[in-house]
Amino acid sequence: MKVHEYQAKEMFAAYGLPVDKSIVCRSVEDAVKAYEQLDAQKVIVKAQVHTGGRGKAGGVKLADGEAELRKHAADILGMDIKGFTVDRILVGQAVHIDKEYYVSYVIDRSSKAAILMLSREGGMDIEEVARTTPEKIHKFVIDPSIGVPDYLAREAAFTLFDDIALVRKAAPVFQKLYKLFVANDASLAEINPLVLTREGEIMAIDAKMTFDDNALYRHPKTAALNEPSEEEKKEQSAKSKGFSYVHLGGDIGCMVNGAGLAMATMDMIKLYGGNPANFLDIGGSSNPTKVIEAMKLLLGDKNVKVVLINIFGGITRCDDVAQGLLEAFRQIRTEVPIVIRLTGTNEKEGRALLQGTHFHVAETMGDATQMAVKLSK
Amino acid sequence: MKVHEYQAKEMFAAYGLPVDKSIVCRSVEDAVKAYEQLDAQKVIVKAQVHTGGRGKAGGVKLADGEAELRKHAADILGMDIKGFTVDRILVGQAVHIDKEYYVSYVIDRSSKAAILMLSREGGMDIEEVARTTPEKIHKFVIDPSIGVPDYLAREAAFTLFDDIALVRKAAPVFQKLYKLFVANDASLAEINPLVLTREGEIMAIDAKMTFDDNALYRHPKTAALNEPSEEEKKEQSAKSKGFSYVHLGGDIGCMVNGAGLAMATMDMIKLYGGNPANFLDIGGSSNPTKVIEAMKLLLGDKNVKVVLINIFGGITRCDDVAQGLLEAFRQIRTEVPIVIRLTGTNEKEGRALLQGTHFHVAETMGDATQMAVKLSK
Amino acid sequence: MSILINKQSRLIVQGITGRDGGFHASKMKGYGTNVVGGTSPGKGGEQADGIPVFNTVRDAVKETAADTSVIFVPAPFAKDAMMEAADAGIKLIVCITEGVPTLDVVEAYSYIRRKGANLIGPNCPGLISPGKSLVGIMPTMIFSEGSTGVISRSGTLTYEVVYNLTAKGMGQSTAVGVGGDPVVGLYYRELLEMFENDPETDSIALIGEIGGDAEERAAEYIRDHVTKPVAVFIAGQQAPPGKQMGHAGAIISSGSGTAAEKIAAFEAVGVPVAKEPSQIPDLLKRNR
Amino acid sequence: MSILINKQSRLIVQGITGRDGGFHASKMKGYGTNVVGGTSPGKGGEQADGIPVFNTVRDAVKETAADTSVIFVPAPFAKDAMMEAADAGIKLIVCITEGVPTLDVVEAYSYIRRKGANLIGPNCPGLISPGKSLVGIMPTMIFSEGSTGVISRSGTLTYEVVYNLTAKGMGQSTAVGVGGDPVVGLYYRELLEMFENDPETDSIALIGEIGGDAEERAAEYIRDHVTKPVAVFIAGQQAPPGKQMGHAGAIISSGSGTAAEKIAAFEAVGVPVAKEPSQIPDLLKRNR
Repeated sequence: MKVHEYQAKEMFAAYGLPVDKSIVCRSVEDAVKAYEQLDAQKVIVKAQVHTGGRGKAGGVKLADGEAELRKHAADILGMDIKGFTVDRILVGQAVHIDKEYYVSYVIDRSSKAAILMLSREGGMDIEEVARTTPEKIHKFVIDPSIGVPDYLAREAAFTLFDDIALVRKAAPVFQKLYKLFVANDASLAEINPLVLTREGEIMAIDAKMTFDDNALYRHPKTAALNEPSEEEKKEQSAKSKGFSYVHLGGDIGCMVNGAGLAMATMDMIKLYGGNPANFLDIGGSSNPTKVIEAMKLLLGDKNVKVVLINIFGGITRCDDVAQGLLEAFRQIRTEVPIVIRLTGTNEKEGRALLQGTHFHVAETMGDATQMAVKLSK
Repeated sequence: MKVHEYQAKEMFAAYGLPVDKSIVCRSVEDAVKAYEQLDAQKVIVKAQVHTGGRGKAGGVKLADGEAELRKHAADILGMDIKGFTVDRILVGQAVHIDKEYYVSYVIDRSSKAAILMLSREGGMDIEEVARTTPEKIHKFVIDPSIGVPDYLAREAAFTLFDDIALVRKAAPVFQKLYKLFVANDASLAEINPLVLTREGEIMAIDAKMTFDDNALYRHPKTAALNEPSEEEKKEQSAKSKGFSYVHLGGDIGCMVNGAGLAMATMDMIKLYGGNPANFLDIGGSSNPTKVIEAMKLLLGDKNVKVVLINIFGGITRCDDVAQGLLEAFRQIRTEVPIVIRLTGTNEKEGRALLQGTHFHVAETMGDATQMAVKLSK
Repeated sequence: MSILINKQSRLIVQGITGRDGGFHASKMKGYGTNVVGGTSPGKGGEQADGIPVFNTVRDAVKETAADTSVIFVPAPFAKDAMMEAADAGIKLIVCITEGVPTLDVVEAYSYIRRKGANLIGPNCPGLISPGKSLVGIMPTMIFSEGSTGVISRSGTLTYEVVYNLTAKGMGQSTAVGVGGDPVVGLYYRELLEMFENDPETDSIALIGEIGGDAEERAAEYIRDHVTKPVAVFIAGQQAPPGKQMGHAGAIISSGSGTAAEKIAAFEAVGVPVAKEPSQIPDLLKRNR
Repeated sequence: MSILINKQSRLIVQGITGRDGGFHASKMKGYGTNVVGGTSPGKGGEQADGIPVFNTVRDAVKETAADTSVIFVPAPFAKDAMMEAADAGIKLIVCITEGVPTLDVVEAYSYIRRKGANLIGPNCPGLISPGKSLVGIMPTMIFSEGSTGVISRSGTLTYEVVYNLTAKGMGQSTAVGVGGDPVVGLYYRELLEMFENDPETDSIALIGEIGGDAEERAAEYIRDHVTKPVAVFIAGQQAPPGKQMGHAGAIISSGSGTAAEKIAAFEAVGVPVAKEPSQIPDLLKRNR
């Protein structure tokens, strides 16, 4: 789950991390009030959207004086950035930047731990830095049983600073950021850039945090900050029913049990020249109500011309699955052709039950996919 | 460093540990007010002193009604328990006890960690239980990197309770007590007894905590609770000068560099038929001001008939030590005979410097001790 | 032979009195797994389908000499269950539970390794050494004894591959579902090493998917250390970036973790990649 | 030979720019110890008595291949220094610092062991393998090369014993001051084992004092595992209960940890206990 920069900065501040003075605004009037409150000649106006690249899209502007502020605020509010409409801007005191650094904590799959990533190449696209000059990125694997002791924070700070005074200022920043990261079950806590100001202070002038969805149950305050997009809302509503759903845009609706098999199914549709409408994992069992809910979801997509149901009968046997499908489809009225592929435990019994119905029954994934692709043309 | 039961209970309460309702009182009037506040027919009155065995000494009484309370409060206040005068009592609601248990965290030298100790034999002298029925004490070594996870707290609780409902109540008590123990650098956190009330609740009705002196610098609030006895005051004042001093009561004052050697010196005095007046470790170097301060301390003890100075010259050479002693004794006027034993680096040069002075100079610890014992007779 | 589990494995089921734990305990026992006990705090002394229940894992280990544990407790308690198993001396911990917070896994994993134990999962179907032992929730009927090792991040996709293997007469030495979360225990590298060292395994099927770079590192490992034939299937070629495809770990982030990269990595080291799961048996046979 | 340190030991001094650190770094270097570096955050690149200074232990280890470290930082920073050394790969960590909070030692010790390193101290004089290496603050002039191992909880009392040994022509293989705190690193058991296994050590002097029961456990260990002659001195027979005798660990609590108990424990297993330190050499010779 993502939060906005201003929300991340509020968390930063709560953990004693140094951030620039800034105020979130929902209108030009708000922005003007914020400008007065900030009491600075130059301010920075930043679009608050759940996507990167807002700078390139014109969503970040420096304003010198109230008139410019009004203009930029008006321009940015309502702007569309990669499909997101800007409804909030962050107005912040412009900071005299001497140098920019990159700092983040992220979960590293390979070391199976959080890692601290640092670079003197701050303010840039860090993936780009990682690709072209990986030696400019320093990584520290954090042992969860000790966290970030003073010595480690100091070691990390020495990778960014040569001056011991700055090392002493930066080290606690890394410790506090780790605390924030862990205490809130973040999957990313990024400062890009962390700046050294002309006045010799260290400060986070941008802040990015994402959170582990599996841990939101223990962070209701963070969960309350969730602002799903239209597409995410659909996915989340599917999730609440026990499904994993992702819209893809093609015309062959898929209903599969298991995420890996669901991915393989959409890949095979493409392989055989079709276009999957979606990814849909209906999970372990396949009781009728679940099938009915899933079909509603698929048929809600008006592009869907055919539905491919691919079920591997494991613990739940194929004959039970077939019974469930028959029962479900007694309640669903649809003109859309249905291809069913049923394999696994008791597959023959299962397939026998489906004979003579309006379903197109297939034995292998290959057959099923080819049928579905043909029906979609 | 020790604190009183009522102070420990305040800490317990701050960490969410269940304690009985009680009020500390400094006078009979206070006690009567507390009685009204507690609003219970029966209350328990307990002397607050820095020593064990107050129950046997008559420092703990049950009062049924106000008259009895007045009587007990008056009796206990001012009472002498093992040399401690009672100036505070704790008045607490009497609890209906169903069963008593023992629970403590203590630093275990052998496992080099904190251990959780538990016993169904609560309310007794736990050392006695350990001696006679060690199998009735359960120990859990705490891994400092994970503390007391739920499963461990549950395991511990199962050693005391068979009923899962009580296990669920007790487990968090062990976790909170550990938190308190660690967060405050305790060396002991003891609940004896932890009781199961007739109402099925779990509650600490006594509380004992001692703290690591070396860590007091980071716990100013705890340090402020220090109430040294007269003897401890003397020891602490010595400590502030860089000495370790313990009064022993004999007539041969000792001044030694190093704790082990100081202990060996007092043991040898006894071995040769004398009586050491004290343990005094003056630490590494022996500059004149330190010697002067140490002599003041020794001569402040009017029993001291002779002073034995035992110095092993290590990093600081014996000739330097001798110079220091000579300089110091130019400023000290005393009739008390001084035996000096000086060994180690440059010992010959050192001893040569002391020849012809009023000091009794010895070469070995044995000689020096015999001289001192003889002079004390 | 097999890796990790066999006839000698002594299994306890943590959360045996729960719905899933109870159901699968019986299934495993029915398959012939040596299920020696289960745990459920407060139910110590009871029996579940003839299996003795203990209050704590320590009690269970003391009484049964268990060395393997499978965890069915709800996600908020999974970390504690994993650590309890490790602390009690269990050497292989298999966590089936889905939805465990990542930092819980990070903490538990660190502790488990420190105790010298291994973790499989969480969010995994477990593992099976056909004809010997099942530790998990895999449908046993599709498996057959044999000498192909199977490693997979997915559940039903594993079954699909195994189904095809069995149909072609290629039984399995051991099949391991490593789990679909970003952070899980044993992974490609360690399991490839075990299969390489297992004399009864003669070929390895590796089933990957989008997210992370474990497949790329597996390819390197195979190049340097694996002599037995390996065939691969990678799911998620059509997955859009930034979307979780069912598994918490199946996500393309910042343009990395794509199926195309993974496929290229295997092909670069000469490991054949199947276009559909049904090709795996032939690819393995051709290389054997 | 010797235990723990020798001519090959590569030492760094943590806190080398402090008063004590600098003083003893020079002393150790002067004795012939292979002092390869020191640390002091912010002073990296400087020199201290010709010894290169680094910002971090990791830097120092990378540049000098140090394997041993001695710590002179103030008590509030000792835990961090010990853990830094362990994390950087130092294998023997000697902490001289006095007054370190016990729970800091507990935490650091647990981490150090996890990293496969050993700790000596804190609150100790360090150790010396005469003629080879000094890691600590012991006065070198009283030591001589030889084959008696010395283990002690005390500083000057060790010197007293060593002085007597040297005077009687009994040099030392290695002398270790384990430290006077309740919780410290290597102790009697581990060091007895090392001396027993060291071919150049032919006898062992063990100096104990009141507090704890390590001497009692050492006695048991000697009975079961030590074949070389051991002589013992125990300080604190006159110590009153409940009082700390200088060392934080030298305290008789609840009637246990007395000198009498310890002496009895050694005598019960036939290990001679000296009445005064000067008897140690004769007791060892008699048993040799």
